Amino acid sequence: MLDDSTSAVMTNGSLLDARNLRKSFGGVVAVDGFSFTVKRGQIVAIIGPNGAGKTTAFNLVTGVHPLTSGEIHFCGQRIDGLKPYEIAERGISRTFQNLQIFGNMTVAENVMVGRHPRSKAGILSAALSLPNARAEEKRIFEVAMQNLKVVGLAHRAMDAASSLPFGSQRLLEIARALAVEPKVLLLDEPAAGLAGQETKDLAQLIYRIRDSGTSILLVEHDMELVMGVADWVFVLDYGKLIAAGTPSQIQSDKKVIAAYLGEEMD
Amino acid sequence: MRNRIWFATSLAVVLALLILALGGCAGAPAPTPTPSKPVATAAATPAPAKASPVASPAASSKTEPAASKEPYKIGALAAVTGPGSSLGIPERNTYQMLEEQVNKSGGINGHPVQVVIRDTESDETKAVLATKKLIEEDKVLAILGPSLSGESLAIADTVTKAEVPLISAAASIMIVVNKDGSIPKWVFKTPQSDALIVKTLVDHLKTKGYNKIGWLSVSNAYGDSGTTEFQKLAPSAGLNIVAKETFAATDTDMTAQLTRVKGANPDAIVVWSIPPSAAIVSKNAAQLGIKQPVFQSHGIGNKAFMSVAGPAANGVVFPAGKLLVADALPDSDAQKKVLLQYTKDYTAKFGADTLSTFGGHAWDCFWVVADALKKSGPDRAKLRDAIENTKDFVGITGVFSFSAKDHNGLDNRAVTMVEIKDGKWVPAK
Amino acid sequence: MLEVVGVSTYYGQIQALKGVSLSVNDGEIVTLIGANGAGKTTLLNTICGVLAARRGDVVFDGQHVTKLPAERIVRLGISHVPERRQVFGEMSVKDNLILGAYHRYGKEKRAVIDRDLETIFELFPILKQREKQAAGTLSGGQQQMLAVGRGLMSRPRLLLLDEPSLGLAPMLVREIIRIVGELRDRGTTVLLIEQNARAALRIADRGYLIETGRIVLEGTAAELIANPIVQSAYLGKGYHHVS
Amino acid sequence: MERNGIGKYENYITLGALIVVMGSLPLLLSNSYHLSIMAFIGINTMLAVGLCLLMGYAGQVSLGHAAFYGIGAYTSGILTTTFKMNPWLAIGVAAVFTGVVAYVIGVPMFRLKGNNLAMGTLGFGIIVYIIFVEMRDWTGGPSGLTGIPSLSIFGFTFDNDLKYYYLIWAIALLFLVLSLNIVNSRVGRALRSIHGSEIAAETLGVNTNKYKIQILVVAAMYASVAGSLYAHYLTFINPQPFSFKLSIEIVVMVVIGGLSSVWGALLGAATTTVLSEVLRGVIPQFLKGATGEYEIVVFGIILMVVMIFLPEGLFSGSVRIVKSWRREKESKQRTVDETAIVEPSSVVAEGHLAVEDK
Amino acid sequence: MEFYQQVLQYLVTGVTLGSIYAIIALGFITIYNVTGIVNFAQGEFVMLGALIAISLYKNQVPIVVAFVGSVMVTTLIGAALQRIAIRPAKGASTLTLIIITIGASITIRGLGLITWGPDPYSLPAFSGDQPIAFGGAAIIPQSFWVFGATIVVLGGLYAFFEWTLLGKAVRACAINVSAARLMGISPSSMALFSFALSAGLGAIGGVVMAPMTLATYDMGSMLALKGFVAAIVGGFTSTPGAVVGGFLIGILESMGAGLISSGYKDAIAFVVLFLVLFLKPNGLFGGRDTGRGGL
Repeated sequence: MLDDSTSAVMTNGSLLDARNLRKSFGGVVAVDGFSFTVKRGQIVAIIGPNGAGKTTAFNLVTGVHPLTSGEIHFCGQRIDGLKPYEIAERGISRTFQNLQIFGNMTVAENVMVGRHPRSKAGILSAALSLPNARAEEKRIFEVAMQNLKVVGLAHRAMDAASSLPFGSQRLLEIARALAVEPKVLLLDEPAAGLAGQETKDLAQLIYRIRDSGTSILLVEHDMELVMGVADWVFVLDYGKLIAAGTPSQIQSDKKVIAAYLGEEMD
Repeated sequence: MRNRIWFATSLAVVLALLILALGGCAGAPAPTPTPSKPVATAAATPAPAKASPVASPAASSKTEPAASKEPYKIGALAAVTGPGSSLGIPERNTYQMLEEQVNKSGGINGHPVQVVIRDTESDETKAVLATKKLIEEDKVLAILGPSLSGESLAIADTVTKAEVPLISAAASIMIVVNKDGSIPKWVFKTPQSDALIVKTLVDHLKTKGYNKIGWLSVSNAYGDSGTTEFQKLAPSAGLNIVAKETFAATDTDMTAQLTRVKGANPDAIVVWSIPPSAAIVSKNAAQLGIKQPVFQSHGIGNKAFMSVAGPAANGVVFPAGKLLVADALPDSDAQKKVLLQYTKDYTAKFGADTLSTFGGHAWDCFWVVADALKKSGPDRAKLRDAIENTKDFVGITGVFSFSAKDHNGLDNRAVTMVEIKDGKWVPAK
Repeated sequence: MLEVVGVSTYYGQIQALKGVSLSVNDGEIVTLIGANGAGKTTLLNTICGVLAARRGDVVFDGQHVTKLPAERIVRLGISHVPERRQVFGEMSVKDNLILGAYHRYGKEKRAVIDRDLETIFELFPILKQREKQAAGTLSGGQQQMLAVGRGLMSRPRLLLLDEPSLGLAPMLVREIIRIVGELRDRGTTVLLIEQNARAALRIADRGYLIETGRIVLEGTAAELIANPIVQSAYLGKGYHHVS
Repeated sequence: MERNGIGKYENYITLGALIVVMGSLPLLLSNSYHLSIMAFIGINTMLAVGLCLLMGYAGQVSLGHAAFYGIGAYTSGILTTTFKMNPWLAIGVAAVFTGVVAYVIGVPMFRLKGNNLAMGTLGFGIIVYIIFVEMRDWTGGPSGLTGIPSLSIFGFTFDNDLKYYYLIWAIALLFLVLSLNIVNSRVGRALRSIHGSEIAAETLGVNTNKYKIQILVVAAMYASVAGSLYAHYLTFINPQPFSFKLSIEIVVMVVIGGLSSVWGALLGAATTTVLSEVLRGVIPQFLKGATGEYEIVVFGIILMVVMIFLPEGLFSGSVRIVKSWRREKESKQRTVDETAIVEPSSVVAEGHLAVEDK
Repeated sequence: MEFYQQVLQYLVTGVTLGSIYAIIALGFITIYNVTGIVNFAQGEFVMLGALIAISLYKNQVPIVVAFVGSVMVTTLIGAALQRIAIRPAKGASTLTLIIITIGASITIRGLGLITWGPDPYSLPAFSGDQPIAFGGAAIIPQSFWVFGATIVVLGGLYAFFEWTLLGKAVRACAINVSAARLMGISPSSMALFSFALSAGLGAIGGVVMAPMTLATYDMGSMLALKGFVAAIVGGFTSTPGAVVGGFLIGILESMGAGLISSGYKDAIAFVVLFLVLFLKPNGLFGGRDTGRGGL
């Protein structure tokens, strides 16, 4: 699935191209005319204070919420209006800020769910446990284990997912999303709640994922991580884009500092 | 891995224990089996199905000190709970009362009688299980009841295969006449069939000159059977059904149906149901200012109808057995003595306003069997033959004369028209 | 006044607080700062009894309140203004305030409570104007004021404030912070959580920096605001050269 | 690999043990009363296993499951009496027909969620019941449908309880196996993911609506076969057994057994069926002359007590108890504190974070 | 009888029926809002209300006293149910709690059968049986009592929730439990109170309907079913919604029975309700998270 993307990528090289995203809930505008692009091989971050609309933007891209207006293009095709599972099938997968681990499954099974769009055994062949379904099941398991190895959780594969510590659950979500073989992986605050060393490992993991050919869109509060890994940063405040640029450009942007640390009071 | 196997086996053991618990509880008098000795408990379960219909000496209890001989065990099914409970409870009461009476007076041929009563919960599946329990574990000679037509039809196959006589206390004619017109060998019933009752009603309506009939029935087997019979008989009597409505047994207001019936402008209204819905219809009719006479079915044959319908009950006419108007019967009536005696016994034991025709059906079921047992002795096949040969048996519902062609054994003398007047049942004019 | 000793709190198996200790003295504003997910809210929830500490002790005015449920702790004089305001959106502004004094009815004179209500309205005149309006229809800033007002209605001796400036426009942040200062001047002790560290430290007497469930720094407000670690905790290392 | 700590091996072992137990049980229980209790447990198991897939795995409530049971029973009954169809063929036709009905109502129904879905399914059950009552020409109305033939194959007639016992349990165990296969497959994971987090499932490429409908169809077909067997076993049906009351009873079976496992459905079906029969035998021994009224009171109390003390159901409840007991034993052997192993190095994100961060 | 008169009669009947359903629906949402439990024993509260009042009345207690006494006793039973059966089930899922209420309903119904037997009972109408003509339709005085009771209950609930501190506390608990706790409101007490209130509401409904609909030990199941549906149609959280839902079902049922087919009346009502749900998936008044909870 990764190979055919090359041809589909538009001339400007952008894989994911969101234009003028707007989303209002009732009267509240959560995302207001936000445009951004993710190019192949890039790590892009969206930052902003709490409530700035970052997660909403993720929900729009993944089809969890319908757009109020705007367009989303992916590999040259419009994907806004598609169902979340259709978007996942096209190659966008994500993690969640508040973890959405399937607590009723083992660690391995969680990742195996991620293989869903890349496998096809139906309910009948499953019920009858037909040879092709069993063979596929075996492959699904193998790929899942590989993905678990990538995040370093292979040793916990058979444990109940709910028994994992919090940080590992974050990694599990990443492994699960990777199992989809996404062209773009959306990480929603992957470092929230991670300890120092874990965050460093996470940065390494993000690089590895990028190097394997998956672009990354990141929402994160941990600035050290963002500034360290991101190629490009978009800053949202009150649903609006207030700045965009390389990490160093962003770090010296007065507007950004004000948005974060609060304005100088005098 | 060992733990897993251990777990799986323990699960299987638990399952097996559950099943054995069932066997133990059901079969042995001990309330609960000893879990540690499941096999022993299972062994205590009575012998397999093909046992002789004669009550086996080993299995029977020794609880009747009064009589010297082995008790005759008779099974009884009643819808004590569930929607049929207004039928099942007076039936259950009657069985309990009769068992006591008979045993006090020396039993049948010197044998005490034991009536094993099981609740069917007004549920067909439960009725089948209860029937099998009566046959297999209690080894009853015959089964009385159940209360409802559906239950009776559901267990018909079971009693036929097991060759146990069944005397149903339910109304539907389908219980004793198969689809192809043949008569089920082992199944009898005591309540008047709807055909009989409807015939009496139709005749009455015709005599009174009511031609246009508004018909309301409850949408269950009782109402349905009445409707079918009425539709069959009405045309030949020149009656015209101008409106036909149904309601659910649990409905709390029938004004809409009555309004439609009223709109059709009938000469008389017939309601085929049991209380409380039957009473609600009468009340609603009064409230809507419906002037036409309201006829009801024999389903309202207990005081509950009168007490809840209040003034609206006044003037309601319905076909029923003679039990309700026993007082007013001429002394020449063959049933009068029996009816008065039952009324006296039942109300003395269970209270003044508790009498109902359903208990009467149970009385008939019990005595038809008891009577036949006197002749046949404890043998299911002989008992069946004796029941089929019962002639001119004076019961509560009527005078029974069974035959190979008629397993209900009643004729239209068993039905009379009753009117409710000032809280009393009187023969209708 | 408040003494938190070695408190550890878990969500299921996940440990959110790892032996946190802090203290708040009478009449102080103490602020707790730290990045998202560091455990600030968990700590407040543990103090006020919404969460139960698995280890450690919370002592308020010499009384151990560790095991008490939230509804009992309020009665002792700790009032918690929770994050995201959590006003009762379908109820009127006034009803929200009245509920703030829920446990006082029956114990105190009606007039006293009514007077407190007037005091709140003096403090937040906008709430007086919107008295009958449903709380959910207020703007974010007004809701925040309502939440604070509601918290004050229980006449707390210690007020726990969880991110009162969250999602508010800068002008409103200033207003809220000003009010917190005013509260202290009126004699209420405050434990404040703020993302807006500069604003918080400006009015606070002392502060604690919390990181991944542990207190990593404590000091007076002035000390903290000058400490580069505080900045890096928010915007990442290599950031502190910008001022 | 099942979520409640009992895995594939346990499944196979339990299944094997069950087959042996069920196969040899008639040696102990040759009495036809016991056999027919077992037969009804088998029928209830088919109902409960189907509903368990829908409720426990896909997390979708149904308060109208009795309707599918009834559709199966009536389709079989009508085809074999009115149209004289071969009963086996009729069972198949009924199952397919019920599946189609389930599909047709599933498509709009699963647009509803939570209580609305509960009401939708409840309404469906009631409408189907009304159809059984009102379409008298087909169904015989409330009086019911008599003369449904017993099953027979190659001259071998299922004419006694023992034969039905084996037939019903063969099919019930088949359904159990099929269900276990589904549960431990790609499709089963998809279903469980819906229950775990519908939103996460969708973003991982699971067409949640499709699977909800598929599993409804499977559950409906199970129920249909159960209904057909019921009809041919009793040779008589009327609308009464297919009412709202049964729908609730099936839900009770599933919950009391434990929602989280197919085995729980079996256990729940067995427990509720056996319990009401056992009470029938036991109660009169404590209360002379007591009949039905007291039985249902005690049944209700037992139901409450079980749910209060084993809120996750008999199956998961006992698994938990066994496990904690085992863990206790192990921890006595090892001095290592278990919490040390799972000592998390992280902190949970604060408070209750909505997916929406607006 | 003219057609429009018939329709008017159906409407009158529908409103009366709807009033009954509405009171029961109010009982449902009272518990649901606070605890998230769909209380399947709600119908049994109605039964207890009616039958206890009847028993008192039969023992020469004046009807007003019987009414009040019955409501009080039923309220206590509701509270006892919460304390005995719901509160001990700590940490149980909502579904488990719902099954407990099913067990409670079976138990209470069985006790009802033991106490009162299977026969129906009646109360005399509060103000006579003489129907009042209304544009060709007949209205019985008890209808006004039922309708009036619904309005009074609705008004009473409104006043209670709007104007009393306890009412506000209950609402606060329904809106946001954890914030309510921070106000010093104990969710457990509120749950107890909601069961008691709900039982009381059911009892009021039971007593006022008894003269019309009669009372039997098993009257609860059907009424609970209709009341449950009414509550859902109204959004399951909204007080006026429950009342409107009740009226809607009552009128649909009566119109369906009168104008189309009495056998299919419930089916007709359900089909219309489906359409309502598909068009307004949150119910008529369901603003807040109807999808949550119970089932």
